[in-house]
Amino acid sequence: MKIDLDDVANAVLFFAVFIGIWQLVFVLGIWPKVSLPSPYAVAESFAEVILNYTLFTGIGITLGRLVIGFLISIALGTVIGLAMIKFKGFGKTMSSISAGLLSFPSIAWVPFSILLIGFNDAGILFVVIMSSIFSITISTYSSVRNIPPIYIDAARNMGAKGLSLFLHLTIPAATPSLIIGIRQGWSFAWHAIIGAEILMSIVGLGHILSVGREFQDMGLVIASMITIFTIGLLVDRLLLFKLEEKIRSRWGLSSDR
Amino acid sequence: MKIDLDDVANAVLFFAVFIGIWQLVFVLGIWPKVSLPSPYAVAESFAEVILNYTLFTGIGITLGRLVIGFLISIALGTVIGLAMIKFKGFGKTMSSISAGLLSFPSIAWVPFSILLIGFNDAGILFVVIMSSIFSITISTYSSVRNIPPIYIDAARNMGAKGLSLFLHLTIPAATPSLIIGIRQGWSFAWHAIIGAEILMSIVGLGHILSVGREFQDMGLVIASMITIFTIGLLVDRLLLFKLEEKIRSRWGLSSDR
Amino acid sequence: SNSESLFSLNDTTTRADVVRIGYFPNINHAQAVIGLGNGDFQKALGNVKVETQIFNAGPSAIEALFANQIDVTYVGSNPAINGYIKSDGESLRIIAGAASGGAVFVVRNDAEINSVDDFSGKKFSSPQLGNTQDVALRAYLLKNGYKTTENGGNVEVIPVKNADILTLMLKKEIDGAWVPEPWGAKLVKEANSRIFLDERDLWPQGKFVTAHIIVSTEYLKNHPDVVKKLLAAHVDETQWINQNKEESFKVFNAELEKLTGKTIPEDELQEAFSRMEITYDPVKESLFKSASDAFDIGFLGDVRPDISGIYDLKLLNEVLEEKGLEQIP
Amino acid sequence: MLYAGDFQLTKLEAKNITKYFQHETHRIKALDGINLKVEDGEFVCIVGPSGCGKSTFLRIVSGLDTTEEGEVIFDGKPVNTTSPERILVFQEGALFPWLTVSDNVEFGLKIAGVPKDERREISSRYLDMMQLTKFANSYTYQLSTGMKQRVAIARALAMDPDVLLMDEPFAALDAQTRDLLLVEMQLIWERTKKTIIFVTHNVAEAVVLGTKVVVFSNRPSVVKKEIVIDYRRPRLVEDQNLAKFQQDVMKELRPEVKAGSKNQS
Amino acid sequence: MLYAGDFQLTKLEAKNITKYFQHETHRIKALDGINLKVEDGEFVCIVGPSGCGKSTFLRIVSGLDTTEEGEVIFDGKPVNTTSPERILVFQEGALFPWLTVSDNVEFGLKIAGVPKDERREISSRYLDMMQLTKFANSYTYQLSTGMKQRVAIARALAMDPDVLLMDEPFAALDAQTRDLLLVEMQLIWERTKKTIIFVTHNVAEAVVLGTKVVVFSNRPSVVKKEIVIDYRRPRLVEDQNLAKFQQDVMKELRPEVKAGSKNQS
Ligand SMILES: Nc1ncnc2c1ncn2[C@@H]1O[C@H](COP(=O)(O)OP(=O)(O)OP(=O)(O)O)[C@@H](O)[C@H]1O
Ligand SMILES: Nc1ncnc2c1ncn2[C@@H]1O[C@H](COP(=O)(O)OP(=O)(O)OP(=O)(O)O)[C@@H](O)[C@H]1O
Ligand SMILES: [Mg+2]
Ligand SMILES: [Mg+2]
Repeated sequence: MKIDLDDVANAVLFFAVFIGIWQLVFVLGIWPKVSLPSPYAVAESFAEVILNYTLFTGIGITLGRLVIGFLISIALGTVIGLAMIKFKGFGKTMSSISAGLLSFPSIAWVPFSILLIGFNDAGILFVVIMSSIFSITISTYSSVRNIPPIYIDAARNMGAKGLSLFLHLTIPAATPSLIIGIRQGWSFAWHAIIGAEILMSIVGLGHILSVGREFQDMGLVIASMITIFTIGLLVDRLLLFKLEEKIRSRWGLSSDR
Repeated sequence: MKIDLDDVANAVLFFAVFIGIWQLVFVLGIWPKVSLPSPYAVAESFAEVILNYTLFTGIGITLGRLVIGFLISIALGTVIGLAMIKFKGFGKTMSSISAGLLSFPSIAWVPFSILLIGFNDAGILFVVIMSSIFSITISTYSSVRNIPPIYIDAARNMGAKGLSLFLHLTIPAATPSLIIGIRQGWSFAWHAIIGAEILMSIVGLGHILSVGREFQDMGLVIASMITIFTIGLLVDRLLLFKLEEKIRSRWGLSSDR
Repeated sequence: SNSESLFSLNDTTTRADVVRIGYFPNINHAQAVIGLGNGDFQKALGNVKVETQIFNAGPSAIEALFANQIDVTYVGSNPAINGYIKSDGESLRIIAGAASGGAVFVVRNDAEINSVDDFSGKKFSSPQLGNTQDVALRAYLLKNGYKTTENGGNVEVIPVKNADILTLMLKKEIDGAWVPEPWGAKLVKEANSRIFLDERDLWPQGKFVTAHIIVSTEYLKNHPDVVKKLLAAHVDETQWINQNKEESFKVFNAELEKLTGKTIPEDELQEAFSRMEITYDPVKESLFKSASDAFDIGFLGDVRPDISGIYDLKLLNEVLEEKGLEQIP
Repeated sequence: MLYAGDFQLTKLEAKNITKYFQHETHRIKALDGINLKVEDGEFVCIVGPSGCGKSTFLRIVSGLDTTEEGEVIFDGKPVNTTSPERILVFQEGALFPWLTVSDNVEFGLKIAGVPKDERREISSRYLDMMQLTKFANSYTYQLSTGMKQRVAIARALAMDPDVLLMDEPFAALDAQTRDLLLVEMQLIWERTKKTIIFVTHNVAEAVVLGTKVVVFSNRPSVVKKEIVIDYRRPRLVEDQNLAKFQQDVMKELRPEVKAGSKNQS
Repeated sequence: MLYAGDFQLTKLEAKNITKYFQHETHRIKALDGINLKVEDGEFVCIVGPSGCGKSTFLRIVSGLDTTEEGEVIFDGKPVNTTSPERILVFQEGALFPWLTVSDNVEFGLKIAGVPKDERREISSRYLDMMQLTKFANSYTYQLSTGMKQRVAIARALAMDPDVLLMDEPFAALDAQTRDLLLVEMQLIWERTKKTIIFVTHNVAEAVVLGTKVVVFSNRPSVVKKEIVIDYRRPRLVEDQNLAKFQQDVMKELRPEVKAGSKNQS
């Protein structure tokens, strides 16, 4: 992988400034130090959860669930989104229903997950999927409907239909807009998994965060937030943003005008 | 307002089927009835919270906070998004930071809200804003960057710059894609407010939901979920979807090809 | 509400003319629910204005206390211990008890658990990792020679919200749960379960603290007079409840309804109160024992914490003395 | 097979095609009963005033648009969907921005399942013809308008369809490139005997290419006149003998624009 | 004001303009030092092979693109940004799909703060000239290509700029509409004495309109020749006396396309 020095410099700068301000606030004692511990105390919390393996186990487990749940969401969500385009009446109704269901916070899904599936990984997957699938559905639906009709005409004209139309036209033509949706869906999935892990007290990053809160250990809370932030940032930087930039440059959208 | 009979018919059909299946499941007794009450029991819970005014007070309060918080998010988020476009380095860094911060579930913001602001409406607004602003930021950034450069060229050519470029070009040209982002941001705001009202135990719909859970009143839980669903659906149907359809028809995207 | 605090940040100075009290709409905060609801406390505090804040979980209450959003709060024992330890003993003091007892170990009737010998391979729930009931459950298992699965044993402890325990019991995904009242009563009534153990049986005189009042040290130092008046009101309310059981249920439910729109069925309330006690006694020894159990289980870090300084009962004892009641050692 | 008994070998027939469009304040009648027979292997050029409905007509023939009245018969069967047998070169190019130039040209072949090597071979042949070999790996935003139009032509030719529907394909080309392609098109047509319907606003072009030139009237359009161009091939634009045909066509066209102007006031 | 002492009244001067574009596999040199002086009130037509860099040149003059080397001097000052004094009619129209036809025409006026009534009055005048009055409230997707191009012209004329930069504005128009507009453009130019740079691939058009015709060479482009068209106005396309000028231009152009073809191989 090519490392962009500018990127690294920017990131380092950002973190340096952030930690500087934090330390300053801490030293000034604006807030009680139990509520806002020093960067050093957070580093200690980090060291602790790294040394006793809970952090990396937590990251591993949570990411595993997240990726599986999210991939299922993308697959199912796309299929539903496309069905909504194919069947207009269904699309119209489903688009509103999706908007309604997307309003449910993950906490609303938890009781149903426990009831329908049980207290296990599958239950967490259920919550993750339900919390992110409608985001994918809605954005697939809108993105595909926003494809300029001339592209569809051109492809149909050349014999594309059904699956080939979908693969060779719909997907690439909708991609710039789909990426926006996928980014947001990814965040919905994050929220859901953290929420579910907290509510269902199942091992994972969310659990670490909630243990931190329960034991009044703000160092641990902040450490898990930093972890969540970093993963979110890295996934975006290394995957989604890269992808977006590549597509934008192909479409001629990346000029610096 | 024009009422679309097809819409109404679709919605009624959907609800009829939904309640039918629910009643059937209930009658079959697949799940314990404390966990999944009958439609009738839920209707009773509805009647109860309607008669003692908690429902409509809750809706009013929650929606009030939601709308204020969300409008602030849109305003701030758009400004940040545009600043990201104007200042490229900032944009690149901020786009990733936003992705990181968007991964924070609302529960992560609550301790900070309590610390920085307190147990009050302003604290809840803080959580709502922090949970939805980055969604707006990211989608503004992406949407604006996806505007075909030729439109920007044409507008600049005719003397548009700064604010006039923004108002007369950027906003309308990015709208089809911005709507997708706003829909999602709206849902993030919903999640956040319900989460915050639960965690901070402050009157509102989230509180009703959490009381339902605390008192093991699944009727109330389901009633509040239906309320959340319905509001989400109505806002989408009456505002966002309408707006989207109107714009799509202007852009010539609504043909039934 | 106090939205002016938005820009005031957290000035550490506290005001003498206001006391901000936190509590939960729970039966073991009954004094607060009743006294703050019907104005008894305000009356007792005279021209010191009482502001209230409802919480539904310990961490928020402690966070709010630390952030100087409240001065005093009713809270469970573990959040108080954790808060005390995390602030190096600086931020808070326990100034009185509020409730004792009110926790039961419930098992499913068809789980084939008849004695402590039948726990192998079973799954039990507690309401929250590391909370009072969770510690009690784990300590109890340990005492009877069981190790939990994460320690290589064959008994699983699943911390899960009270509301979900009922569903899990009904679905037979768990075999039992150590829960606070009124959940014990509710499980017995609705989940085909019975009480395997009343936690009171494990404690001397059947007393163990489940709720108490904590105050920020800052506030205690600056406004002992206000705190004392509050404690007097607390003691009065406690006595009134204990002397007027039937009526207090009604008042409690009325106040609960104001706060949440819900009431607890009279029979559940009755049964719950039969296994607990409203008191101003902090039952110090039970807290020390509970903290030491928690440490043994591994919850409180590597160094056995010293919580001997967590109590400040001077004002409570003054109040008790003035009222001619027995003081707490 | 259906037209086994049909001795006229009619490849395409438009029967009374009518088309309305709804605008904000009023309805536009674009086509008012177009009747046109195209024999197999014919090269039909259509001319007509701007906005009269030429593109609409081609879209209907391609199967992309539907009609309120009338129908298009293709090989004896009514057209009701698109088919790679009838390829349209869109007036606006309609290239795919996510594909390189050569991938754009190969798009239809890929859909048809032509193997990669063969596709590459075909696309490079046509890109060469269009003098775009150097740009095979460029993306469309990197091309000039005339270059895009040539890619669109290459893409259609690569499909090697039965019927080519071309909507002002040379409009953005300079005179010289256009002249080269006028020759090229005639060669392709003579070699493959494709049926071609070619819309243009350039009368000289129409007369050089067409076996007949069809003049559309002003909107609402009907076929005003069909003029057979009975002249040897290959024809060159410079050929003075074609001037007479041009004048015939112009004579029919001129009043249409007048009508258009009057229609306006 | 800066050019008070400048007796040549040079409105616009391109000095040694050079432009590269990066493509996937190689770099394209589009412009190789374009030098061009345009006097105030001149009507300059540019012709050149497809893809030689005409549009790029106009974009640079408009201030939308920048150059690696060289500069454009406008009214004595180097151009470094866009200005409503120099309005470009884009080859691809670049109409805004979210606005109606009349709102598109009024866009620049709105930006300039012209009051609503006045705007409406101006837009309806130019839409009338373009025979589009009936479509004032339509959206752009409801127009034919030629109609869109006319809206783009109306939009530029409505701005009433000092300098008009027109990139093949008549390419999608039928011959008759084009002839009308050729007359219209000459009238506007004579009346307002605007400076106009007009790119076209139609040599007849260039010769009818221009005070001089500039021939761009094949890419990398330089100005190959400037041919002054010294002939009375108004000129008509039919005028046989213009044929000589056309041949002069063609003579310069023809070898360029050959070079282009060779360049390919
Ligand atoms: N999608 C559409 N919606 C509404 N009206 C349309 C649509 N497409 C075409 N029209 C109208 O139909 C008429 C014919 O349009 P068409 O594009 O077929 O013209 P044309 O002959 O190809 O013109 P040109 O030579 O300018 O390309 C025009 O008046 C146009 O406004
Ligand atoms: N944005 C761009 N990125 C890369 N290359 C470009 C870009 N714009 C133009 N070019 C290249 O620059 C050259 C000149 O393009 P330009 O559009 O100026 O040609 P033109 O003379 O206007 O041609 P036409 O008559 O076909 O419109 C072409 O080779 C084209 O590939
Ligand atoms: Mg057309
Ligand atoms: Mg060009």
